[in-house]
Amino acid sequence: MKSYWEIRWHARGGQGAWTASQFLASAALSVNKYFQSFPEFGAEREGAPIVAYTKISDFPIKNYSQIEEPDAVVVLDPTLFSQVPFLKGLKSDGYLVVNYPGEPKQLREELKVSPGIKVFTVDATKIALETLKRPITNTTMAGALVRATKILNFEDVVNEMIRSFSGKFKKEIIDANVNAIRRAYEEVKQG
Amino acid sequence: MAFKLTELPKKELPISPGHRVCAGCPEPMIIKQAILASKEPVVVGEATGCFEVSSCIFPYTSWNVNWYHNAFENAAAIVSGMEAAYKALSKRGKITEPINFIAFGGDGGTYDIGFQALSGAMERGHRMLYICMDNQAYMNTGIQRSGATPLGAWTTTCHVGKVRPGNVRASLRKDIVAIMAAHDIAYAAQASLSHWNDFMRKVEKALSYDGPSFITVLAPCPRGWRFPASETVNIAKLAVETGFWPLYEVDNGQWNVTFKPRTLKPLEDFLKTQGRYAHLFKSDEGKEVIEHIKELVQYKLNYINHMAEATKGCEMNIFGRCALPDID
Amino acid sequence: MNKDIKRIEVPCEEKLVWERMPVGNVLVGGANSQCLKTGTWRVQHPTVNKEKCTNCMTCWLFCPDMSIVVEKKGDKYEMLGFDPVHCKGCGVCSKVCPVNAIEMVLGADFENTEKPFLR
Amino acid sequence: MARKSVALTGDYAVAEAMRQIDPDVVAVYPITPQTLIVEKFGEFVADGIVHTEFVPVESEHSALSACCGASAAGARTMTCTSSQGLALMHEILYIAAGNRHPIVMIDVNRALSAPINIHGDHSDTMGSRDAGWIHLYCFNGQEAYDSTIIATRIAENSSVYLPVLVGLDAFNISHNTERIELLDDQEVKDFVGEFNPPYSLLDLKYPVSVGAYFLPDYYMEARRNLQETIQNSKKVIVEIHEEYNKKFGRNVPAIMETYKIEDAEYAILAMSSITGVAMLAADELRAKGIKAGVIRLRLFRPFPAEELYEAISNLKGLAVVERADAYGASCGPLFSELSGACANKKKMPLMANYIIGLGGRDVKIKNMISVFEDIVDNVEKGEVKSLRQYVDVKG
Repeated sequence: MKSYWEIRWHARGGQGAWTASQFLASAALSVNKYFQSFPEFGAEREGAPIVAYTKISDFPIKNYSQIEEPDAVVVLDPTLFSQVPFLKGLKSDGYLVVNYPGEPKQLREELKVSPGIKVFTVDATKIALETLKRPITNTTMAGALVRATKILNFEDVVNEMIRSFSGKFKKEIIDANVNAIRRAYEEVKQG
Repeated sequence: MAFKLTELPKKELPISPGHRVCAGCPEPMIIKQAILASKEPVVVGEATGCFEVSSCIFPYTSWNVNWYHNAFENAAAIVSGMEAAYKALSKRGKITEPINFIAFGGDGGTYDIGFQALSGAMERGHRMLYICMDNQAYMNTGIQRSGATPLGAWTTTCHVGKVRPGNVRASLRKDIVAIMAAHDIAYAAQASLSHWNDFMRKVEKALSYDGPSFITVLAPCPRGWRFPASETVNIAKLAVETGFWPLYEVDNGQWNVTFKPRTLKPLEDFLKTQGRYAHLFKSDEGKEVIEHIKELVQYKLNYINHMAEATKGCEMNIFGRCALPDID
Repeated sequence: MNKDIKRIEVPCEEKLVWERMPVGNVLVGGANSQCLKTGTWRVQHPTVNKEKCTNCMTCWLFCPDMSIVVEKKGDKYEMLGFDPVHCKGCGVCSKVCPVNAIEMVLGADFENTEKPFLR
Repeated sequence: MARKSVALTGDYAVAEAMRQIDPDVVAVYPITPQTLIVEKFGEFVADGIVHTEFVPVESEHSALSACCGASAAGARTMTCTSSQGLALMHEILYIAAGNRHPIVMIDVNRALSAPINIHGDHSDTMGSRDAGWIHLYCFNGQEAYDSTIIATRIAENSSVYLPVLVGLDAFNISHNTERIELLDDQEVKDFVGEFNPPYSLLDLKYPVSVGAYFLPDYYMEARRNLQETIQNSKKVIVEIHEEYNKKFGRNVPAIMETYKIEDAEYAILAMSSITGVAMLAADELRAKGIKAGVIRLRLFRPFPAEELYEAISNLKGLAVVERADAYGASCGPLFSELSGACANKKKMPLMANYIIGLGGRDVKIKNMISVFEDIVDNVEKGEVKSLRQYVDVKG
């Protein structure tokens, strides 16, 4: 089991990539791990392609630089395909987790992903629309990432979601989010 | 309330002799009148300027009240901080006495370099009175032009030369009272040290509001305006009597003329007392400038009268108060 | 200068060495500048005709050097003259006096450090 | 004792410390990347969680001016800024120190214009290094939190009474969510205690005149006194760190943190968050048999000359790596400082200066490895090829 993970998130400004990154960080906190979560330090505004980073570790993290060679890449928005080189730097045995309605094989061919990289897909937009009634895929994709990488225990992540949402949101909303992340966790496909 | 002059010596003077401003300087007169008008103890913040450097030269001070100087352009900001400290320490029960906060600045520290800090402090609603000692130029550094220097006056940066008749500008001077009033503060006024009762009443009124207030006071400078030291008060008086320096206030949105001379004296009576205007009397061009100054003076008088008329009944006791309940 | 008010006299002559500079260079205890004899700036000095003087306190209010000596007599204040140590001789008092009781006289009269300038 | 850990950005960690300190007055002006502090603290104010008088001023110049006024009035006062904001405060920085206002200021270290840039480096605080403020530089969000509390105690110590600046790196720390261990509110309250000001404008019994004009007859005495005061503050700074660490089981270095320096032949001297990758680089060099170490300087003012000399005197080569440059100077500010401090010392390592990470240029392990390799190469050749070099610059 890896003791140190570097994850890169791709989305558009306003889609909540940093929020997902921070959510994952607080889930790591709940199981006593160390972490960093930060946005790419640019001047992007809503709608522009953005990047966020998460580092999760069993020991204190000394490295405060940005992530060049992530262990995992998560893509929140399939419309970014043509615009963002999100495979850049991904480790040759890394994980690619994409919000994508098709099969992983299809994606692998479409993007010419090198064979060592493990590809995962989930139709997060569909799940989000069905559960949250909005195409917000950030926490949903966090569920898919956890399934793909086993970086954290999924039930710990769900518990952290319930804990951090309690008091801020109504029960229906919390339930819908838990449902979304659970479905993503279950429906993710590897290939 | 009118102040009774014969009873004023009961109060301790805020400043003591031994300070080193020029003979006949108006600034100690203004400070004396202002602080004597306060019922409550006063804490002073002062901008860098003539009286600031002359009243406290280490290891001597002429101040009997708590006095703070920090820099040139931030008198309003430092007093904001003092007032915030007062509020915070009152909330914690560490201070119980009432205190009035007065900031003093020259026209440079008010109209020009301290303008932003002043605007911010007025807009935020601190309970403070800002008094501008308006001698219409940078006197401390040697009589250079400021935003308050009136049209046609000589200074060491607007000399009288072959092609320039002293200070050239688009207006008579920056209308600082109107600008301050436009912050919708409870009280803004123009005063003259010669009309001490009017000035002291204005200070008293300003301090009665639970918010920011502003008064600019004409401070005729013997050195900078070129007149004998003994004439300081008389020249201030002439400025009022010729309409050059009308006395008025903007009290809760209502403009009031607080002193109206029965008949205005000719403006020349004021101008000719001072060397800074001497060149205007020596040429036809100069006389044209005088005529223009007269028009501008008349315009401002009309403007104030119109504002007084237009805002009649507008007086709203709504400005300057903080709507927030105390949170403890 | 109001004689009723107690002043804190700070020793002016003591030379401060750098080790003994006060925290923040703060001067404590109110005015101590009285020991600075600004009267030496004078080239003329005021005199008052007490027969004319009405003790109206106008000179007291305007004097920029706090050099009008007043004293409480009963429930009224009386103008006693001028403070020869600090009066810079500007002459403002002579101009503001509503009854023309004050006149400026050439000469500094430095020797006089005790008596107020009475006519 | 198990304490509460939370996930907070560096800025939020500072805001939490400020909430626990509950200062009397906070006067601030927003500037990226300090804004998260202001916003978070503004929430505490809006919810009445703090007693603070929050003065949202119209400029940084007024922010520090209002802080001076508040501090002179006897209030515990804090502010925070960054970059251009600190530059705009420049004039008042000297006054705050000269008047001995124990203000605590958090500066999120950001580059200076021009060209405009909102990202991290140390040009802002290095440009204000001689104003008479105590400077503490933080490694991460945890240290930013701890330092905010420690700085309050240092500033208000009766033999110090000086303003303290706490620097944390823009974005890498300010916007980085990390695991932060918070103290209990009561622990912080007890640790900082009540503020006992050196004087107060609100004390009507003892009138004070603050901000006197100094002629040449006393100006030097005043400045000489300030120098002595800040130099002597080092002892108090160390004591307060020791007290904090002992009380709360922390390990915040007062002066510097050293990493594998005991037997090191080569070292990098740097400040703040970039020292982490230097440590990781040292590990890689040690794996290759090169005895590498790292010194992270935390206390920049007063400059700990003796302690630094002690740490470097047995090295063969020292790379001084800085996120700031000094234009027209022969080397960066830390390098010139260290050289000046070690003038006349007999046993000095070969030293070279490396400018790195300006304007947020990411500092990576490989950059630090190249620095180590360069200093090793210099020592082996017995000469420094170029005193100041730029790391990872296109060219």
